Amino acid sequence: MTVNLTVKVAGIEMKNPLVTASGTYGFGQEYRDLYPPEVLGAVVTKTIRLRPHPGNPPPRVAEAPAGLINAIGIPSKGWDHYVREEVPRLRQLEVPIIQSIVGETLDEYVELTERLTELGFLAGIELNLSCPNLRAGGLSLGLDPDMVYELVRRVRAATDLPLLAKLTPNTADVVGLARSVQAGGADGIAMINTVRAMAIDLRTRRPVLGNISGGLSGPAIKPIALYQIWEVYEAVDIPIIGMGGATDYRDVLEFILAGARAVALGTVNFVDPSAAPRILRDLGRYLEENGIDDINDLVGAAHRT
Amino acid sequence: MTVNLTVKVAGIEMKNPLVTASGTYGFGQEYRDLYPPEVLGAVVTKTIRLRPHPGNPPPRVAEAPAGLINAIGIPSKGWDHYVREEVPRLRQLEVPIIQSIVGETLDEYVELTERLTELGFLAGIELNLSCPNLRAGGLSLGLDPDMVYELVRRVRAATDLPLLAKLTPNTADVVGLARSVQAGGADGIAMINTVRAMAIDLRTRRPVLGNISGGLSGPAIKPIALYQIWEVYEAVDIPIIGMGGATDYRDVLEFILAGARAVALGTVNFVDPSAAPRILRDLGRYLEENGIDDINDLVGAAHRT
Amino acid sequence: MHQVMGQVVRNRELAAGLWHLIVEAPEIAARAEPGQFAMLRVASGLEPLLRRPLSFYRIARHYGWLEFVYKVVGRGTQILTTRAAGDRLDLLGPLGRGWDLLPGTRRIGIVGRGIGIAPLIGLAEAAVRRGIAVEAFLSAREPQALLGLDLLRELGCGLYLHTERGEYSGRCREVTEHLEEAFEEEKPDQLFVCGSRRLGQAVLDFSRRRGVRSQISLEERMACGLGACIGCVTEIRAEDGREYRRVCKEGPVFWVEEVAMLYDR
Amino acid sequence: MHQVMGQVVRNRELAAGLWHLIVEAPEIAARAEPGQFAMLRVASGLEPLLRRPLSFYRIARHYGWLEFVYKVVGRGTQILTTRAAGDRLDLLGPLGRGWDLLPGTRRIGIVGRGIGIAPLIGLAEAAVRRGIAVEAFLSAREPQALLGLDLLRELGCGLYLHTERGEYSGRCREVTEHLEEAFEEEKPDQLFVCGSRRLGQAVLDFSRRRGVRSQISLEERMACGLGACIGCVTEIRAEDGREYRRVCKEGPVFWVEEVAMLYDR
Ligand SMILES: Cc1cc2nc3c(=O)[nH]c(=O)nc-3n(C[C@H](O)[C@H](O)[C@H](O)COP(=O)(O)OP(=O)(O)OC[C@H]3O[C@@H](n4cnc5c(N)ncnc54)[C@H](O)[C@@H]3O)c2cc1C
Ligand SMILES: Cc1cc2nc3c(=O)[nH]c(=O)nc-3n(C[C@H](O)[C@H](O)[C@H](O)COP(=O)(O)OP(=O)(O)OC[C@H]3O[C@@H](n4cnc5c(N)ncnc54)[C@H](O)[C@@H]3O)c2cc1C
Ligand SMILES: Cc1cc2nc3c(=O)[nH]c(=O)nc-3n(C[C@H](O)[C@H](O)[C@H](O)COP(=O)(O)O)c2cc1C
Ligand SMILES: Cc1cc2nc3c(=O)[nH]c(=O)nc-3n(C[C@H](O)[C@H](O)[C@H](O)COP(=O)(O)O)c2cc1C
Ligand code: FES
Ligand code: FES
Repeated sequence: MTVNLTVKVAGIEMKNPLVTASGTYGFGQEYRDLYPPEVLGAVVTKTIRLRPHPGNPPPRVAEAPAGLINAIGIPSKGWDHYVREEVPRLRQLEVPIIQSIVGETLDEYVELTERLTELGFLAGIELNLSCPNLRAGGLSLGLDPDMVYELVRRVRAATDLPLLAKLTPNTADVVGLARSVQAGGADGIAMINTVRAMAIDLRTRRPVLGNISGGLSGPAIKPIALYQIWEVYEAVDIPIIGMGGATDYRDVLEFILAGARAVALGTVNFVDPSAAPRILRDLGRYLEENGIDDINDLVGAAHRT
Repeated sequence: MTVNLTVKVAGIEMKNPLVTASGTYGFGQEYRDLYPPEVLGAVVTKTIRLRPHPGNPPPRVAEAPAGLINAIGIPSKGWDHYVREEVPRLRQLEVPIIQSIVGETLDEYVELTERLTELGFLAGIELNLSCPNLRAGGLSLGLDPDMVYELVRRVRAATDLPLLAKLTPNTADVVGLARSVQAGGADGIAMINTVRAMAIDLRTRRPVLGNISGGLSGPAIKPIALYQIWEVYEAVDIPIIGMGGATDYRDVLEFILAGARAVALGTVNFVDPSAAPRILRDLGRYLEENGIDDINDLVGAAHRT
Repeated sequence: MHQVMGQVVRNRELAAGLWHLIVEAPEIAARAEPGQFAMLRVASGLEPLLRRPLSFYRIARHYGWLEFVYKVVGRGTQILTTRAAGDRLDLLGPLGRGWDLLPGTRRIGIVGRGIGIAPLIGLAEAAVRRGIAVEAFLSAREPQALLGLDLLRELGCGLYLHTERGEYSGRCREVTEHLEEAFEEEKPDQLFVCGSRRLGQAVLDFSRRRGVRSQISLEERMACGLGACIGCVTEIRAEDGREYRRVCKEGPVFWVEEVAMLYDR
Repeated sequence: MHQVMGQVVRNRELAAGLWHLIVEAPEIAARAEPGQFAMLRVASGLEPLLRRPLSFYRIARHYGWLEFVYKVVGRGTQILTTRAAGDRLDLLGPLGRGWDLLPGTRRIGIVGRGIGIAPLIGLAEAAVRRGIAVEAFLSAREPQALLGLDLLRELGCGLYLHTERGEYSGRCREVTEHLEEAFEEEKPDQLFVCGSRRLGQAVLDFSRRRGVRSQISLEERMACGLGACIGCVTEIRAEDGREYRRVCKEGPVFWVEEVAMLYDR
């Protein structure tokens, strides 16, 4: 039996549903010694900014029970460096590239989108809406459904590329955000980003991270991710790239059953840098052994009794 | 050296900062074979309701990475059963008892509070504000700072007992909730409750829990709890009972350093039902070995450089 | 109820994926009754987090031993297979309510399938010790999975066996037929069942028809095992409608006619 | 860079809390250089989740062996002590940038404290193999913690030792004095330091004063170890102000004059 693993997410054809989670796979070069990025369904790169930014002071990472807390802070060497250093190597990759971006203002999101679209090689753009620095009133922009709608709408007008909106999970109303980005014209949703968290060092009696707080990722947040994906799947029609703690093919299938059309691997890349090909192999075997000839049949299947 | 472990939380004198997390310690009887409840600083009992309620259909619990997902649903046999069966045994305990309550309406909270106050034996009342069924507009009541303020204010008027408000963590603005309950007259804050989550069973391809979604507790949520406690400590003056995944004395100290004046043990009671006396012993030893003669000196110490 | 660090006396595979574990834990053994269970902590770290419930298979009180038979189904039981003689094992027990042998009972039937046979073996032993005659109706995938067979033979129990493969697969009959056959002339005083809902339903039907007081041992996902979390409930038919009861506290043994799910066909 | 399941050749305690681990991993050993490191997965489950970085202590290329010395400081290193000969160990390496022995270098000093001595030993071996003279300035709490001492003796290195307790505790002198004394007449071509910020500062001062090109190996908390997460940065003095560089990729070895924290007194 040949199993169909190809999926179409936000208009992007992927040869399988495994993609990378932004910020855990650099710009596609770091894991090349272990496996070619071409085995993946798509590569989602580290979020870039228009202007250089140093990121947060170290320590930037801390370990947690079944999890990782990071406060990297989206360092960026800015647009010129991106075009000069990363783009030529990204162009070499024979896999859909989705570039993640963040702006300090709405205009920056639009500007970056226009420039990226002009480069001509991207399969899609992912809007990182979890930037805590971009505020609308008292609220961080990514938390405000109206602002998020406005942002997506404006970016949408600036590009024909598939647009993914990456939502923050640190809200009581992720469904509201999802509806907003769909209304704004997003072609898909990426979720979940990291959950606000912190670690304290008993020895120093101080926060571990230079930034005090950070974002929790890894297996610890998987149940939270599954819940939010489940809810969003029920509320919108655009496809979801699910993530949050997947470490094996079972996790990937759970995300798919909950409603994800593709699944991003994040923290697991640090734990087992060969995770992607391993999971892919196991996934194929599972489908075969269970007589499922199209992975698309499983998308959201847990909603149907 | 004699170490001072006594703390005063919301006017309640506790001989040490270890208390139980509501819903994980029943009504103080279940662990008696292992240690007397009197070793604890206080006992927080399972949330009760005014009227009988069956709770959620099973399965009600699922395991998660370093965590537990529960969808118990606050079953209750109602007021009469409570007074007949639980109260006589609770009266026997020589330890401060804090009764947790939930209402279907604001009036029910007030009614329960009045009745509990009349019973005369309680050290305090904890308002469980995470009941997803009680809605104010589209929002669950516990998420709306204004409603929470109103609720606490009304309950405040109904009792002289110390009032603790137990906040939901499933919000972007836990600080807003904390400020509201302080303004409404709460004497202390209990946090965090469980984080919305779910589990999917790959075998059945269905949600594991009868209720579909539930709440995540245990070590997995510790970094989230520390973060929220840290933030709330900076924003309010009333004391915090911290909880969320503590399993050993180090965790307990981290909560205290983040700003908790007492720490509740929840899920760990299931993992190691003798956790309380073990942690208490380790805590005393740590303080001694580190020359700290009053645990109160550590409360919030991570905020001070 | 005690929480003790027991010492593993033996842990070995009986048949494919079926393990026999003996732990020395005198405090628990001294009070344990057939049908009760213990919560075992399989890992010392946080993964997996929760304890695992296992029924007592046999209780060797004079040795201070508890015996379990467990089926490897997931991570927890997998880790348990790595425990070797001499290792320490954190046990909580005895927990729950065991089987009730009623005063005056002289003849019983035990009805078990697969791993569900485990909690019935200690009962058979206790019954024979009291001079009660025991008929055993056991089924499993394969003959090796018929737990405690030799022991039941030694005890002189009547045996009605069925397996899907191998030795006892020929006479493929329903347990109901077996029950009818064995108790055609004289009904048993009590039946005890564990292993599947279908089996429970068969016993319920038989018991209602023939007026037998029967019990079933149930499983439900557990967090605490000691009644604190109200996580392990099953639906019970009570006077005033259905209500939830805790499998770990009011169970795992219930009277069959109480158990709501046996009525849901 | 390879990810391989190496086989533990030996894992034993050298001194209290200091362990020596040898792993057969020919693919990594073939390309490993002194000053580089590997990320070890200490548990197969999820606890602890992250790999642990350990520097190569020695690289025995012809055996295909990697040697590590690690100090038990927490959960991960504690678990590592339970690995025995024959066990499999998931290794990722070689990672990062190792020490640079510049062309023309004839005499070097290695300056290490405590576990920070570990990554200097492979360097000393490589240097001696190239005919470079090595002076070793080592300090530790106690004599047993002076790693690789016998080896350095065999290699004919000059030794300047200091311990807080025991044999070398008498002449309680700063490493600066040792450096001045040893290199009074002729400055070394390069110094290599690892083990504490204070030590790095001493080497920076000495190097600036005497015009020596010196390197330091840094530690920072790491998630990926291979440059993907940008989690392990340290501040570097670059042309246009300070900037962050990744310890796992641009380091762990840096030129001392670049390292911003050595200027923060
Ligand atoms: C009162 C009682 C007595 C039992 N006696 C025995 C026995 O004697 N022999 C035996 O082999 N098994 C017995 N079981 C079932 C046994 O507890 C499970 O097979 C075991 O917990 C599975 O753990 P795992 O980590 O291997 O599987 P996993 O699937 O990895 O477990 C995941 C989670 O689900 C729970 N779980 C999975 N299956 C069950 C189940 N059937 N019942 C309750 N919880 C479950 C686990 O506790 C765990 O929290 C009993 C269960 C109960 C409730
Ligand atoms: C490039 C590099 C090379 C190293 N080489 C050696 C060596 O050869 N021998 C040796 O004994 N140690 C070495 N270390 C330090 C070693 O990695 C830590 O001591 C070890 O990770 C602690 O793990 P743990 O679980 O025992 O401690 P825990 O305190 O439980 O670790 C908790 C977390 O903090 C991180 N962590 C704790 N201490 C450090 C540290 N000092 N540096 C980086 N991360 C840390 C751990 O990785 C883990 O994520 C090196 C570190 C780096 C960065
Ligand atoms: C070190 C690290 C850096 C990250 N950087 C980004 C980022 O730049 N942009 C972004 O959208 N998400 C970022 N994330 C979030 C991940 O893309 C992902 O949403 C999250 O980690 C949950 O998935 P996981 O549990 O599989 O890691 C980062 C996560 C980690 C751990
Ligand atoms: C099984 C279970 C039942 C709970 N029931 C209640 C409850 O009735 N009322 C309440 O306020 N919190 C309840 N909680 C939440 C706990 O009190 C606590 O806030 C949460 O579990 C986090 O702490 P922990 O990680 O230490 O368990 C329950 C938690 C669990 C695991
Ligand atoms: S498992 Fe907690 S009440 Fe039964
Ligand atoms: S540890 Fe990830 S970049 Fe260095």
